[in-house]
Amino acid sequence: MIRRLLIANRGEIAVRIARTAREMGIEDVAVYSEADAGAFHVGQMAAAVSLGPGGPRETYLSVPRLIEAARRAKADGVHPGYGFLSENADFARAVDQAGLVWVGPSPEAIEQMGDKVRSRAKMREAGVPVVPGSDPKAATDAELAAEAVRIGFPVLVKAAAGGGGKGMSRVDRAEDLPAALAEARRLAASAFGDEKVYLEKLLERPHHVEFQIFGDRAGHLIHLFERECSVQRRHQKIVEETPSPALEGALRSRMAEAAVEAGRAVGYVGAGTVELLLDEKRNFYFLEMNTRLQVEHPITEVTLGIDLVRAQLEVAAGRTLPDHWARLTPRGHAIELRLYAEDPVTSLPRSGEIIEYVEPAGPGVRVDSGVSRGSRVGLEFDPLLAKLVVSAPDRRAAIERARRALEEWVVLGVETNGAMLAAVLRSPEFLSGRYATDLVSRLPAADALEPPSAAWIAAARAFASAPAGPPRASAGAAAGGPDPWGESSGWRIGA
Amino acid sequence: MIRRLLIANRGEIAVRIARTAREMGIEDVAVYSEADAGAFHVGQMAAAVSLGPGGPRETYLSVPRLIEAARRAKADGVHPGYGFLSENADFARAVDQAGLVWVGPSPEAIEQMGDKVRSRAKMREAGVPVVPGSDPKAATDAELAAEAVRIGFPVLVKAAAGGGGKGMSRVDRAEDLPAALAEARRLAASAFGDEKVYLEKLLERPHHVEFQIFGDRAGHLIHLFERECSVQRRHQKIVEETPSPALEGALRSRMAEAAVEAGRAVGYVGAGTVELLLDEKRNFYFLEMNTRLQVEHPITEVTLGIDLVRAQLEVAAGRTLPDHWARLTPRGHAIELRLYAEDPVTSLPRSGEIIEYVEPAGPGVRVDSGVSRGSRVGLEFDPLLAKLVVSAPDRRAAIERARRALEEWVVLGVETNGAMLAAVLRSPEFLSGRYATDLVSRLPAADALEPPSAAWIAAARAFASAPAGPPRASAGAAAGGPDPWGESSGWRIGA
Amino acid sequence: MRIESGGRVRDVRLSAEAASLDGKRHVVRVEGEGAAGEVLEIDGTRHRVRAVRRGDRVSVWCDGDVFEFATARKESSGPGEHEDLRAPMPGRIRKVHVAEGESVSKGQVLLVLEAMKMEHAIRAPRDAAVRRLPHREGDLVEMGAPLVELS
Amino acid sequence: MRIESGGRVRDVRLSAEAASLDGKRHVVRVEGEGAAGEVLEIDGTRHRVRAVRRGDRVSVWCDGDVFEFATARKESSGPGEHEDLRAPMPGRIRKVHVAEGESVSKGQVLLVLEAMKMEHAIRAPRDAAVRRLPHREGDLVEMGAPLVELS
Repeated sequence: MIRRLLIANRGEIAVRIARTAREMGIEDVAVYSEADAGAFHVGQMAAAVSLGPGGPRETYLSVPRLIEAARRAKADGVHPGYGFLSENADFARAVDQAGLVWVGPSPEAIEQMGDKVRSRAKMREAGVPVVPGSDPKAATDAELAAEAVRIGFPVLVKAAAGGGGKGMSRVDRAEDLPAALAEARRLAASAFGDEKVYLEKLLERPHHVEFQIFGDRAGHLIHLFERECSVQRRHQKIVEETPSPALEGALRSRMAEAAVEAGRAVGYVGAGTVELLLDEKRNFYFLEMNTRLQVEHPITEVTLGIDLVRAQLEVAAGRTLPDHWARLTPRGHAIELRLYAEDPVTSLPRSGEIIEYVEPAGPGVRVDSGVSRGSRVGLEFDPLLAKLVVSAPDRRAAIERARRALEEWVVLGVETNGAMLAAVLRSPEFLSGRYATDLVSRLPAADALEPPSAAWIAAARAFASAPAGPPRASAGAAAGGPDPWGESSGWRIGA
Repeated sequence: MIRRLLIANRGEIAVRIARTAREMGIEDVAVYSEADAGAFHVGQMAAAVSLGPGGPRETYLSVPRLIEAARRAKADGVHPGYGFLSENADFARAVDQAGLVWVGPSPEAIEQMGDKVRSRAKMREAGVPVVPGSDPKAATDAELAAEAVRIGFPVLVKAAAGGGGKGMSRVDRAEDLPAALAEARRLAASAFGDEKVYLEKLLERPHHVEFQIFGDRAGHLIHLFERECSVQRRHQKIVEETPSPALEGALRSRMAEAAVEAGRAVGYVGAGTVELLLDEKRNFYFLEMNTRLQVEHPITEVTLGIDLVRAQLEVAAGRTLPDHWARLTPRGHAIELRLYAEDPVTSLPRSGEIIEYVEPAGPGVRVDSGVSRGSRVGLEFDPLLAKLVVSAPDRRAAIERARRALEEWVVLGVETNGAMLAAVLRSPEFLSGRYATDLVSRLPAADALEPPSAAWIAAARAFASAPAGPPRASAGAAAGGPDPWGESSGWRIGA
Repeated sequence: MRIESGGRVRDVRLSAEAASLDGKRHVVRVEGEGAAGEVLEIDGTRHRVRAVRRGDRVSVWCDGDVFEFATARKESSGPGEHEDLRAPMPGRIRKVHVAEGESVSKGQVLLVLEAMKMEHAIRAPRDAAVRRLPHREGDLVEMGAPLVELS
Repeated sequence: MRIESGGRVRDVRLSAEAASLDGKRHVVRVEGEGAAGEVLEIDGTRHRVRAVRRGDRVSVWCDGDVFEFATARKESSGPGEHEDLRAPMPGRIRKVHVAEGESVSKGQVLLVLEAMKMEHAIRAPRDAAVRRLPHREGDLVEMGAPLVELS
């Protein structure tokens, strides 16, 4: 078993991984860029190693610096979390070559699933349905134009090395294709250093359902049920739930089988997620596979009563999956809400310092957070602050619990998408369970709420108070750091 | 269903009940004594009614004031929580006579179980084994002395109206009995206004195991498995777990049946707890029944995936128990740790203001708290600050998780029993699962820990800082209120 | 005092047990400043609030919602007069949809900024007229650089 | 400066990158005062600490444990010299087990106070001599009243 684990990440996922490591008696080692020296995840861990100065590219995305950090910390294992280098085969190899345990799948599996064009081909071989798309060999404008006609418009132009919907665009008419291709190549090149693009049939109002799979070195490969991820905004998930209200028994089993097939096709070991699209005719298609821990993994943990990170660490150490995992059945219903630092109206990322922070608690509430009071939130990293995970005996109770908990959450100093999350929990479409990926786009346009009289009066009382302000204000002020308003006061877009 | 619920309590249980009420769309109404105006539970609820000036007797223990508060708040239901008037039949009647829904069992059931002598007789009739004890008619010193000889020493002198171990004493020799009886009568009179006492055979190193039972008006009465409550100090529980490591299948079923029998004997409706003693020969005896929600109810909730308070409110509204409750089976293992404000060495209650407070969080962690940063802790109320409830797939993982979470808990400004809780989680006896009610007494004597160099240096840095001190200090200082040190600086017993 | 939130400006005056909002009087009772923030009873209705001040800004949590306030100034840089829409992050101007002098309506996309591998539409916070457009398509802008000046 | 904790008194001196404890020098590096408290690296070992000061008292959370500190004074009321054991709450003296002048050992029960329907044993915090016993059995005492004065 790993003795000292370098957690090559930051924010909530670094903290979440560290918690399980400590429970297992594994020493947790944080890494941090100089700007992150005071970050929440650093203060949580037994040890911490600086990655030096610079932005993400020079620090959390630098293979040499991370390997060096692992050496300095005398770590014998590395957990990449999600994002950053978690799906980077070169990093996996470098960790292995440094004689450290890589907590993740083989570099080969990462590569095969990382290239969307290759993975689609692989899935087709394995008999897993994929969204109709352009021939892997089609590369030139002319070839892709021909393919577009064959597939039928509308089509999506996607980056082969892509993910997270970056550099994706919809094309409805042949004449718009050349421009879209040029644009997509440019974005793909800048985002992934690879301008290869391909076409996919655009499904109208699809469901986005993913299955958690898990494999060990002994050749066991199982699924751990689904997560419904259709509540998205700009192809970014904001609310996930399990079980999916869109699936019934037979369909669920067929999709689960396909997910396991997908994993088997690449001899998958460890925790992975197979993302599937479900169209209005209940046909499902392989979308992509994420070869790492998923942001929304906790809703699987609470409905099954397991710890996926513990299993990752055990499987990485060569152990086999617990026998009873093959017989797990979900209990109750779970929902995850992602809290982002963003402008409530424009949804643009916001920065600043969290001056007051109170987490929801009590029955059926779990919070995985990467921040606390005094945290500084910058624009150079993912704006995800924390995740609220609620569980209850049934879907309705889970939604009621999510509302209650969301209302308890106090975050002051940095604006968040809290109002949008509340709007989702109120939306009749969400309550009905019959919603698709266009749910958010159909919510009443977020508008700056007119503050109630109580808020105006509370604000006036705060202004009237000594400059230091009321207790919590002085706490924030005293917590020091650059005045967040300095950073953000200039742009009050939509304010 | 109740529309507005008056929660006739304070602290963590008031907050916990309010959370479920809000989830059910029931408006939560807090009550508070003037001294409690700024208390955590008050700020958590939609509405709040003052009980006026005075200590517990004039406020939270005043039936007229609570009924008046319910009227003023236009409440249509009352939840008593635990402690205070939760097992007071007169209060239950007054609530009923005021035309409000009483969330609890009938006054008759409360009375029958409230008088320990009557309840023992009742259980004997029902065929539930009770600890050998004195004849209900024995009252004089002479009669009780004769009974003591019949039962055999050592015996326990107990108050008939008692509970929580108050006014209980052990007698080993006949010559010590008269003094012990006099003392017990005096304490019983002052504590319960009833000097009636009785004798019970003292069981050496018993296990304290309780069963949650639940009944509805339709006559369903089920058990919801056990809670192991043997980790006690001064007859006060500090750590509870479920399942109990002391029970195996057959014994568990027999004890569960006895618990259900006990409830049936008094036609029990609502949530109740039957406390049983298990001796070293695996014989079990009825100890007492608590006719209300139990402090440690959350460990049952997390292993069964249910909400006991929701069920209380539904049953009070005349609904029947969910059918599947009869088929519930526990999943995994759960442990509750009770955090008290007390001197770590002498275990005497402590008062003060909480200047810094950070709760544990993450996988498998639930916190039910009655305090937050800025809370004032007085000596007039129960010193329970909050409860940490952890759940995990098995007992070992649950203990590891409890250790991890306990270490994350930051409470500054008021001393707590955190070190004792940590000692329990470290004790080989607890780890083995083979422990009885004498576990705590056998822990290495708590002694003021020698602070590590880091603590001395951190303290010096804080003293060297501006009087306002570091951020968190100023937060506490600014939060105002009487200087807690003023209250407690005088007595540094054991410091 | 004059306070601004979301482009709205109100005149708020505080007295011992009352407050006036743009002249309208409200009875205010402070139930308790305690562990879970402050409780304000306004015209008989109870509100749980937490307000934190940073210089000329105040953030308020009120019954589950969060609002941002600023002291409304008279100077030309103050809200209600005209305001700059600035770059939320360093990036490149991809498209400019409006011209100087053009009047725009609330929510209308004024220009598109490419940053952090994503494209961000900069929208009009309110009905207004475009006073100045300092940049043209393709320009690289620093964070905080004025993109559109509205009057 | 002289600091007291649990009856122990230490002389602590701070310099730029070091501290001395009763003369023993330790290299101190502050890794970061941040969201989750402060991280002190002392002689190469990392410690997570949170320290809050209230006047002449400091509470410190250090790697999961909590410690209380006070500034050690020279006056006769200071720890290390002699100390009063005071009533933690209002109550009645049930039993007095020692006499003035008697020397007691740490942990020994000095007297029993009945309060809150419970009996509390007041124990000696350290080896010491009983200097004064202001009360006798049966006396009612207020919270904070001196019960035993140790020298």
